[in-house]
Amino acid sequence: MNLRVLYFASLRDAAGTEAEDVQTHAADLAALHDELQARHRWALPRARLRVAVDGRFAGWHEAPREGCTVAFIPPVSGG
Amino acid sequence: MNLRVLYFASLRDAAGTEAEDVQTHAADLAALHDELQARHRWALPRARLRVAVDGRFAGWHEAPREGCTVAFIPPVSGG
Amino acid sequence: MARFALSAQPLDIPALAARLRDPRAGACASFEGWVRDHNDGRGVRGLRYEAYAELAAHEGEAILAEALARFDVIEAACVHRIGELAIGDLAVWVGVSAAHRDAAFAACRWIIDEVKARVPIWKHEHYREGDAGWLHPEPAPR
Amino acid sequence: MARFALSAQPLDIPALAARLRDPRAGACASFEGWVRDHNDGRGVRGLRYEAYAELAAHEGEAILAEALARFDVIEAACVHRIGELAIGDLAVWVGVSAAHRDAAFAACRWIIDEVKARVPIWKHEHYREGDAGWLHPEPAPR
Repeated sequence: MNLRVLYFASLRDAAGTEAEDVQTHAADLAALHDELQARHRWALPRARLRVAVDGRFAGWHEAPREGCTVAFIPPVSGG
Repeated sequence: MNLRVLYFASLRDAAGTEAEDVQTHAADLAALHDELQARHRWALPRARLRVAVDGRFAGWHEAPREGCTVAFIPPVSGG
Repeated sequence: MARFALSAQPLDIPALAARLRDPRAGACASFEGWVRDHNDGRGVRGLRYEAYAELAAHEGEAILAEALARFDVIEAACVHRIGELAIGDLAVWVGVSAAHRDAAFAACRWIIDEVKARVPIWKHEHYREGDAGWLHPEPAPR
Repeated sequence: MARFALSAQPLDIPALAARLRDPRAGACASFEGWVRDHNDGRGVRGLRYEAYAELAAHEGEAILAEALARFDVIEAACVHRIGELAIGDLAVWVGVSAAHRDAAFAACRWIIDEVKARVPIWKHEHYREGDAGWLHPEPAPR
Protein backbone atom coordinates (compact mmCIF):
# COMPACT_ATOMS: atom_id res chain seq x y z
CA MET A 1 0.00 0.00 0.00
CA ASN A 2 1.19 3.52 -0.78
CA LEU A 3 0.61 6.46 1.47
CA ARG A 4 2.09 9.79 2.38
CA VAL A 5 3.61 10.61 5.77
CA LEU A 6 4.05 14.14 7.17
CA TYR A 7 6.66 15.03 9.79
CA PHE A 8 6.54 17.95 12.17
CA ALA A 9 8.86 19.56 14.72
CA SER A 10 11.37 17.14 16.25
CA LEU A 11 10.09 14.26 14.12
CA ARG A 12 10.84 16.28 11.01
CA ASP A 13 14.34 16.98 12.29
CA ALA A 14 14.82 13.22 12.84
CA ALA A 15 13.36 12.24 9.47
CA GLY A 16 15.24 15.00 7.66
CA THR A 17 12.16 15.76 5.58
CA GLU A 18 8.70 17.28 5.90
CA ALA A 19 7.00 14.48 4.03
CA GLU A 20 7.69 11.25 2.24
CA ASP A 21 5.85 8.66 0.18
CA VAL A 22 5.89 5.32 1.93
CA GLN A 23 5.13 1.80 0.73
CA THR A 24 4.01 -0.38 3.62
CA HIS A 25 2.27 -3.60 4.64
CA ALA A 26 1.57 -2.29 8.16
CA ALA A 27 -1.75 -3.62 9.46
CA ASP A 28 -2.47 -0.56 11.58
CA LEU A 29 -1.15 2.92 12.29
CA ALA A 30 0.77 1.71 15.32
CA ALA A 31 2.69 -0.78 13.17
CA LEU A 32 3.27 1.94 10.57
CA HIS A 33 4.69 4.16 13.28
CA ASP A 34 7.03 1.50 14.55
CA GLU A 35 8.26 0.77 11.04
CA LEU A 36 9.04 4.43 10.37
CA GLN A 37 10.50 5.04 13.81
CA ALA A 38 12.91 2.16 13.21
CA ARG A 39 14.01 3.94 10.04
CA HIS A 40 14.23 7.54 11.34
CA ARG A 41 14.92 7.00 15.05
CA TRP A 42 13.00 9.88 16.59
CA ALA A 43 13.35 10.07 20.33
CA LEU A 44 9.71 10.39 21.42
CA PRO A 45 8.07 7.06 22.23
CA ARG A 46 4.75 6.22 20.59
CA ALA A 47 2.95 6.67 23.90
CA ARG A 48 3.73 10.40 23.72
CA LEU A 49 2.55 10.79 20.13
CA ARG A 50 -0.89 11.00 18.56
CA VAL A 51 -1.69 10.00 15.01
CA ALA A 52 -3.75 11.76 12.36
CA VAL A 53 -5.11 10.57 9.01
CA ASP A 54 -6.10 13.03 6.30
CA GLY A 55 -6.07 15.97 8.67
CA ARG A 56 -8.10 14.41 11.51
CA PHE A 57 -6.94 12.70 14.69
CA ALA A 58 -7.24 8.92 14.36
CA GLY A 59 -6.77 5.83 16.51
CA TRP A 60 -3.56 3.78 16.53
CA HIS A 61 -5.49 0.60 15.76
CA GLU A 62 -7.06 1.94 12.60
CA ALA A 63 -5.73 0.49 9.37
CA PRO A 64 -4.06 2.85 6.93
CA ARG A 65 -5.87 3.31 3.61
CA GLU A 66 -4.29 3.38 0.17
CA GLY A 67 -3.39 6.96 -0.75
CA CYS A 68 -4.06 8.46 2.67
CA THR A 69 -1.89 11.04 4.44
CA VAL A 70 -0.63 10.06 7.88
CA ALA A 71 1.00 12.34 10.46
CA PHE A 72 2.51 11.50 13.83
CA ILE A 73 1.79 14.35 16.21
CA PRO A 74 4.41 15.05 18.86
CA PRO A 75 3.32 16.84 22.07
CA VAL A 76 2.08 20.27 21.06
CA SER A 77 3.38 23.57 22.45
CA GLY A 78 1.26 26.37 21.04
CA GLY A 79 -0.03 29.24 23.13
CA MET B 1 -19.92 73.39 63.05
CA ASN B 2 -19.89 74.11 59.30
CA LEU B 3 -19.18 71.47 56.71
CA ARG B 4 -19.93 70.62 53.12
CA VAL B 5 -22.03 67.65 52.03
CA LEU B 6 -21.89 66.04 48.56
CA TYR B 7 -24.81 64.09 47.08
CA PHE B 8 -24.59 61.44 44.39
CA ALA B 9 -27.00 59.41 42.29
CA SER B 10 -30.40 58.83 43.94
CA LEU B 11 -29.37 60.88 46.99
CA ARG B 12 -28.70 63.85 44.74
CA ASP B 13 -32.11 63.43 43.15
CA ALA B 14 -33.67 63.41 46.63
CA ALA B 15 -31.66 66.40 47.87
CA GLY B 16 -32.19 68.31 44.65
CA THR B 17 -28.55 69.45 44.69
CA GLU B 18 -25.02 68.09 44.20
CA ALA B 19 -23.68 69.76 47.32
CA GLU B 20 -24.69 72.03 50.15
CA ASP B 21 -23.10 73.79 53.09
CA VAL B 22 -24.50 72.48 56.34
CA GLN B 23 -24.39 73.79 59.89
CA THR B 24 -24.71 70.97 62.39
CA HIS B 25 -24.22 69.88 65.98
CA ALA B 26 -24.19 66.19 65.05
CA ALA B 27 -21.81 64.23 67.26
CA ASP B 28 -20.92 61.70 64.61
CA LEU B 29 -21.43 60.99 60.92
CA ALA B 30 -24.37 58.69 61.66
CA ALA B 31 -26.20 61.51 63.43
CA LEU B 32 -25.31 63.89 60.58
CA HIS B 33 -26.77 61.39 58.14
CA ASP B 34 -29.99 61.05 60.09
CA GLU B 35 -30.36 64.81 60.35
CA LEU B 36 -29.95 65.27 56.58
CA GLN B 37 -32.07 62.27 55.71
CA ALA B 38 -34.91 63.75 57.78
CA ARG B 39 -34.58 66.89 55.66
CA HIS B 40 -34.19 65.31 52.18
CA ARG B 41 -36.00 61.99 52.63
CA TRP B 42 -33.90 59.72 50.46
CA ALA B 43 -35.19 56.17 50.30
CA LEU B 44 -32.03 54.17 51.03
CA PRO B 45 -31.60 53.33 54.74
CA ARG B 46 -28.29 54.18 56.40
CA ALA B 47 -27.41 50.47 56.58
CA ARG B 48 -27.11 50.44 52.79
CA LEU B 49 -24.93 53.55 52.61
CA ARG B 50 -21.27 54.16 53.32
CA VAL B 51 -19.81 57.48 54.38
CA ALA B 52 -16.71 59.31 53.18
CA VAL B 53 -14.86 62.32 54.59
CA ASP B 54 -12.56 64.41 52.43
CA GLY B 55 -12.44 61.78 49.67
CA ARG B 56 -11.76 58.72 51.84
CA PHE B 57 -14.15 56.16 53.26
CA ALA B 58 -14.78 56.79 56.95
CA GLY B 59 -16.63 55.19 59.86
CA TRP B 60 -20.13 56.21 60.93
CA HIS B 61 -18.96 56.79 64.48
CA GLU B 62 -16.29 59.29 63.53
CA ALA B 63 -17.03 62.89 64.47
CA PRO B 64 -17.29 65.40 61.64
CA ARG B 65 -14.58 68.08 61.59
CA GLU B 66 -15.11 71.80 60.98
CA GLY B 67 -14.72 72.52 57.26
CA CYS B 68 -14.65 68.89 56.13
CA THR B 69 -16.48 67.48 53.11
CA VAL B 70 -18.84 64.58 53.80
CA ALA B 71 -20.45 62.27 51.24
CA PHE B 72 -22.98 59.52 51.76
CA ILE B 73 -22.22 56.74 49.29
CA PRO B 74 -25.19 54.77 47.98
CA PRO B 75 -24.59 51.22 46.67
CA VAL B 76 -22.26 51.51 43.67
CA SER B 77 -22.99 50.16 40.20
CA GLY B 78 -19.94 50.68 38.04
CA GLY B 79 -18.57 48.03 35.70
CA MET C 1 1.33 57.36 36.25
CA ALA C 2 -1.93 56.25 37.80
CA ARG C 3 -3.01 52.64 37.20
CA PHE C 4 -6.67 53.57 37.63
CA ALA C 5 -8.46 56.35 35.82
CA LEU C 6 -11.90 57.68 35.05
CA SER C 7 -12.40 58.86 31.49
CA ALA C 8 -15.06 61.11 30.00
CA GLN C 9 -13.80 60.11 26.52
CA PRO C 10 -14.00 56.77 24.67
CA LEU C 11 -11.19 54.46 25.73
CA ASP C 12 -8.22 53.80 23.45
CA ILE C 13 -7.48 50.19 24.38
CA PRO C 14 -4.20 49.73 22.46
CA ALA C 15 -2.81 52.82 24.21
CA LEU C 16 -4.02 51.53 27.58
CA ALA C 17 -2.63 48.05 26.96
CA ALA C 18 0.80 49.39 25.97
CA ARG C 19 1.70 49.97 29.62
CA LEU C 20 1.21 46.27 30.37
CA ARG C 21 4.01 45.19 28.04
CA ASP C 22 7.14 43.70 29.57
CA PRO C 23 9.74 41.26 28.23
CA ARG C 24 9.05 38.98 31.21
CA ALA C 25 5.32 38.82 30.44
CA GLY C 26 3.97 35.71 28.73
CA ALA C 27 0.29 36.30 29.43
CA CYS C 28 -2.13 39.19 29.31
CA ALA C 29 -5.73 38.81 30.46
CA SER C 30 -8.17 41.61 29.89
CA PHE C 31 -11.79 42.36 30.55
CA GLU C 32 -14.13 44.80 28.87
CA GLY C 33 -17.54 45.73 30.21
CA TRP C 34 -19.89 46.79 27.41
CA VAL C 35 -23.25 48.54 27.65
CA ARG C 36 -25.86 45.88 26.93
CA ASP C 37 -29.33 46.38 25.56
CA HIS C 38 -31.07 44.83 28.56
CA ASN C 39 -30.75 44.55 32.31
CA ASP C 40 -32.90 42.69 34.82
CA GLY C 41 -35.41 41.89 32.09
CA ARG C 42 -35.84 45.48 30.90
CA GLY C 43 -34.81 46.95 27.55
CA VAL C 44 -32.06 49.55 27.93
CA ARG C 45 -31.41 52.28 25.39
CA GLY C 46 -28.39 53.89 27.01
CA LEU C 47 -26.95 54.93 30.32
CA ARG C 48 -24.95 57.51 32.16
CA TYR C 49 -22.15 56.82 34.62
CA GLU C 50 -21.48 59.27 37.39
CA ALA C 51 -18.59 59.04 39.85
CA TYR C 52 -17.29 60.63 43.00
CA ALA C 53 -14.03 61.32 41.23
CA GLU C 54 -11.69 61.89 44.16
CA LEU C 55 -12.82 58.84 46.12
CA ALA C 56 -13.05 56.68 42.98
CA ALA C 57 -9.45 57.50 42.06
CA HIS C 58 -8.29 56.63 45.57
CA GLU C 59 -10.22 53.34 45.75
CA GLY C 60 -9.27 52.35 42.19
CA GLU C 61 -5.56 52.88 42.87
CA ALA C 62 -5.88 50.92 46.12
CA ILE C 63 -7.48 47.98 44.27
CA LEU C 64 -4.72 47.88 41.65
CA ALA C 65 -1.95 48.17 44.24
CA GLU C 66 -3.57 45.33 46.19
CA ALA C 67 -3.83 43.20 43.03
CA LEU C 68 -0.09 43.64 42.39
CA ALA C 69 0.60 42.53 45.96
CA ARG C 70 -1.82 39.57 46.03
CA PHE C 71 -1.10 38.02 42.63
CA ASP C 72 2.10 37.11 40.80
CA VAL C 73 1.55 39.68 38.07
CA ILE C 74 3.75 42.25 36.34
CA GLU C 75 1.43 45.18 35.63
CA ALA C 76 -2.27 45.97 35.86
CA ALA C 77 -4.48 48.86 34.86
CA CYS C 78 -8.15 49.84 34.79
CA VAL C 79 -10.09 52.68 33.21
CA HIS C 80 -13.79 53.36 33.74
CA ARG C 81 -15.93 55.59 31.56
CA ILE C 82 -18.11 58.32 32.98
CA GLY C 83 -20.82 60.28 31.16
CA GLU C 84 -23.37 59.21 28.56
CA LEU C 85 -22.88 55.81 26.89
CA ALA C 86 -24.78 54.04 24.13
CA ILE C 87 -25.46 50.33 23.63
CA GLY C 88 -22.23 48.56 22.75
CA ASP C 89 -19.99 51.27 24.20
CA LEU C 90 -17.04 50.24 26.31
CA ALA C 91 -17.78 51.07 29.96
CA VAL C 92 -14.76 49.62 31.73
CA TRP C 93 -11.46 48.01 30.77
CA VAL C 94 -9.13 45.94 32.96
CA GLY C 95 -5.80 44.56 31.74
CA VAL C 96 -3.21 42.46 33.57
CA SER C 97 0.15 41.12 32.39
CA ALA C 98 1.99 38.27 34.10
CA ALA C 99 4.59 35.63 33.40
CA HIS C 100 1.87 32.96 33.38
CA ARG C 101 -1.83 32.87 32.58
CA ASP C 102 -3.12 31.58 35.94
CA ALA C 103 -2.14 34.76 37.74
CA ALA C 104 -3.21 37.01 34.85
CA PHE C 105 -6.74 35.57 34.76
CA ALA C 106 -7.12 35.49 38.55
CA ALA C 107 -5.98 39.07 39.04
CA CYS C 108 -8.08 40.39 36.14
CA ARG C 109 -11.19 38.78 37.56
CA TRP C 110 -10.42 39.99 41.07
CA ILE C 111 -9.91 43.58 39.93
CA ILE C 112 -13.19 43.86 38.05
CA ASP C 113 -15.04 42.29 40.98
CA GLU C 114 -13.49 44.78 43.40
CA VAL C 115 -14.11 47.75 41.11
CA LYS C 116 -17.77 46.80 40.82
CA ALA C 117 -18.03 46.31 44.58
CA ARG C 118 -16.34 49.39 45.96
CA VAL C 119 -15.46 52.15 43.50
CA PRO C 120 -18.01 54.97 43.82
CA ILE C 121 -19.46 54.95 40.30
CA TRP C 122 -23.19 54.84 39.66
CA LYS C 123 -25.14 53.76 36.62
CA HIS C 124 -28.24 55.66 35.53
CA GLU C 125 -30.10 53.49 33.04
CA HIS C 126 -32.44 54.88 30.39
CA TYR C 127 -35.12 52.31 29.62
CA ARG C 128 -36.81 51.65 26.33
CA GLU C 129 -40.16 52.69 27.84
CA GLY C 130 -38.80 56.19 28.43
CA ASP C 131 -38.18 56.12 32.18
CA ALA C 132 -34.79 55.98 33.86
CA GLY C 133 -33.35 54.97 37.19
CA TRP C 134 -30.25 54.73 39.34
CA LEU C 135 -28.87 51.27 40.00
CA HIS C 136 -28.15 50.71 43.67
CA PRO C 137 -27.76 46.95 43.79
CA GLU C 138 -27.72 44.86 46.91
CA PRO C 139 -24.11 43.87 47.53
CA ALA C 140 -23.28 40.66 45.64
CA PRO C 141 -22.35 37.68 47.80
CA ARG C 142 -18.52 37.90 47.98
CA MET D 1 -16.21 32.83 8.72
CA ALA D 2 -13.91 30.63 10.74
CA ARG D 3 -13.67 31.32 14.47
CA PHE D 4 -10.15 29.88 14.61
CA ALA D 5 -7.29 30.86 12.37
CA LEU D 6 -3.55 30.57 12.01
CA SER D 7 -1.80 33.74 10.90
CA ALA D 8 1.64 34.25 9.41
CA GLN D 9 1.19 38.02 9.93
CA PRO D 10 1.05 40.09 13.13
CA LEU D 11 -2.45 40.04 14.62
CA ASP D 12 -4.75 43.06 14.37
CA ILE D 13 -6.60 42.74 17.66
CA PRO D 14 -9.23 45.47 17.15
CA ALA D 15 -10.22 43.82 13.85
CA LEU D 16 -10.35 40.41 15.51
CA ALA D 17 -12.36 41.72 18.45
CA ALA D 18 -14.94 43.40 16.20
CA ARG D 19 -16.62 40.08 15.50
CA LEU D 20 -17.33 39.61 19.22
CA ARG D 21 -19.54 42.68 19.43
CA ASP D 22 -23.25 42.16 20.03
CA PRO D 23 -25.92 44.37 21.62
CA ARG D 24 -26.69 41.58 24.10
CA ALA D 25 -23.05 41.37 25.25
CA GLY D 26 -22.14 42.99 28.55
CA ALA D 27 -18.77 41.32 29.02
CA CYS D 28 -15.74 40.51 26.92
CA ALA D 29 -12.82 38.53 28.30
CA SER D 30 -9.68 38.15 26.27
CA PHE D 31 -6.31 36.52 26.57
CA GLU D 32 -3.06 37.27 24.82
CA GLY D 33 -0.03 35.01 24.89
CA TRP D 34 3.18 36.99 24.45
CA VAL D 35 6.67 35.72 23.69
CA ARG D 36 8.59 35.99 26.96
CA ASP D 37 12.32 36.40 27.37
CA HIS D 38 12.69 33.24 29.45
CA ASN D 39 11.27 29.75 29.74
CA ASP D 40 12.09 26.99 32.20
CA GLY D 41 14.97 29.05 33.57
CA ARG D 42 16.61 29.69 30.19
CA GLY D 43 16.97 33.01 28.41
CA VAL D 44 14.99 33.07 25.16
CA ARG D 45 15.79 35.41 22.28
CA GLY D 46 12.94 34.46 19.97
CA LEU D 47 10.99 31.53 18.64
CA ARG D 48 9.29 30.00 15.68
CA TYR D 49 5.84 28.44 15.63
CA GLU D 50 5.07 25.70 13.19
CA ALA D 51 1.65 24.11 12.70
CA TYR D 52 -0.02 21.24 10.91
CA ALA D 53 -2.37 23.72 9.30
CA GLU D 54 -5.21 21.44 8.22
CA LEU D 55 -5.48 19.58 11.51
CA ALA D 56 -4.94 22.78 13.54
CA ALA D 57 -7.82 24.50 11.74
CA HIS D 58 -10.08 21.51 12.37
CA GLU D 59 -9.18 21.19 16.06
CA GLY D 60 -9.32 24.94 16.63
CA GLU D 61 -12.82 25.18 15.13
CA ALA D 62 -13.91 22.20 17.21
CA ILE D 63 -12.68 23.86 20.41
CA LEU D 64 -14.53 27.11 19.66
CA ALA D 65 -17.73 25.28 18.72
CA GLU D 66 -17.50 23.29 21.94
CA ALA D 67 -16.93 26.48 23.96
CA LEU D 68 -20.11 28.01 22.50
CA ALA D 69 -22.01 24.87 23.48
CA ARG D 70 -20.53 24.49 26.99
CA PHE D 71 -20.67 28.11 28.17
CA ASP D 72 -23.37 30.77 28.10
CA VAL D 73 -21.44 32.99 25.70
CA ILE D 74 -22.35 34.93 22.57
CA GLU D 75 -19.25 34.72 20.37
CA ALA D 76 -15.68 33.47 20.63
CA ALA D 77 -12.61 33.56 18.44
CA CYS D 78 -8.96 32.60 18.52
CA VAL D 79 -6.00 33.33 16.26
CA HIS D 80 -2.54 31.80 16.64
CA ARG D 81 0.61 33.11 15.02
CA ILE D 82 2.95 30.90 13.03
CA GLY D 83 6.45 31.75 11.84
CA GLU D 84 9.25 33.70 13.49
CA LEU D 85 8.39 35.79 16.57
CA ALA D 86 10.48 38.14 18.72
CA ILE D 87 10.29 38.82 22.45
CA GLY D 88 7.08 40.69 23.24
CA ASP D 89 5.30 39.58 20.06
CA LEU D 90 1.73 38.42 20.31
CA ALA D 91 1.62 34.64 19.81
CA VAL D 92 -2.05 33.86 20.42
CA TRP D 93 -5.24 35.80 21.05
CA VAL D 94 -8.53 34.50 22.47
CA GLY D 95 -11.64 36.67 22.83
CA VAL D 96 -15.08 35.80 24.20
CA SER D 97 -18.21 37.93 24.53
CA ALA D 98 -21.12 37.05 26.81
CA ALA D 99 -24.02 38.67 28.61
CA HIS D 100 -22.17 38.27 31.93
CA ARG D 101 -18.55 38.10 33.00
CA ASP D 102 -18.61 34.68 34.70
CA ALA D 103 -19.18 32.87 31.42
CA ALA D 104 -16.83 35.13 29.47
CA PHE D 105 -13.91 34.47 31.82
CA ALA D 106 -14.61 30.74 32.12
CA ALA D 107 -14.88 30.20 28.38
CA CYS D 108 -11.80 32.28 27.60
CA ARG D 109 -9.73 30.30 30.07
CA TRP D 110 -11.09 26.99 28.80
CA ILE D 111 -10.34 27.86 25.17
CA ILE D 112 -6.71 28.80 25.74
CA ASP D 113 -6.20 25.67 27.85
CA GLU D 114 -7.67 23.47 25.10
CA VAL D 115 -5.71 25.20 22.35
CA LYS D 116 -2.48 24.64 24.26
CA ALA D 117 -3.40 21.03 24.92
CA ARG D 118 -4.56 19.82 21.54
CA VAL D 119 -4.00 22.13 18.58
CA PRO D 120 -1.01 20.87 16.56
CA ILE D 121 1.29 23.87 16.88
CA TRP D 122 4.90 23.54 17.99
CA LYS D 123 7.25 26.08 19.47
CA HIS D 124 10.91 26.12 18.45
CA GLU D 125 12.77 28.28 20.99
CA HIS D 126 16.02 30.06 20.22
CA TYR D 127 18.06 30.39 23.41
CA ARG D 128 20.36 33.18 24.40
CA GLU D 129 23.29 30.74 24.40
CA GLY D 130 22.76 30.15 20.67
CA ASP D 131 21.14 26.73 20.69
CA ALA D 132 17.52 26.01 19.92
CA GLY D 133 14.99 23.29 20.59
CA TRP D 134 11.47 22.06 20.05
CA LEU D 135 9.12 22.14 23.00
CA HIS D 136 7.30 18.86 23.44
CA PRO D 137 5.94 19.23 26.95
CA GLU D 138 4.50 16.46 29.04
CA PRO D 139 0.74 16.89 29.02
CA ALA D 140 -0.33 19.22 31.82
CA PRO D 141 -2.55 17.69 34.50
CA ARG D 142 -6.09 18.48 33.30
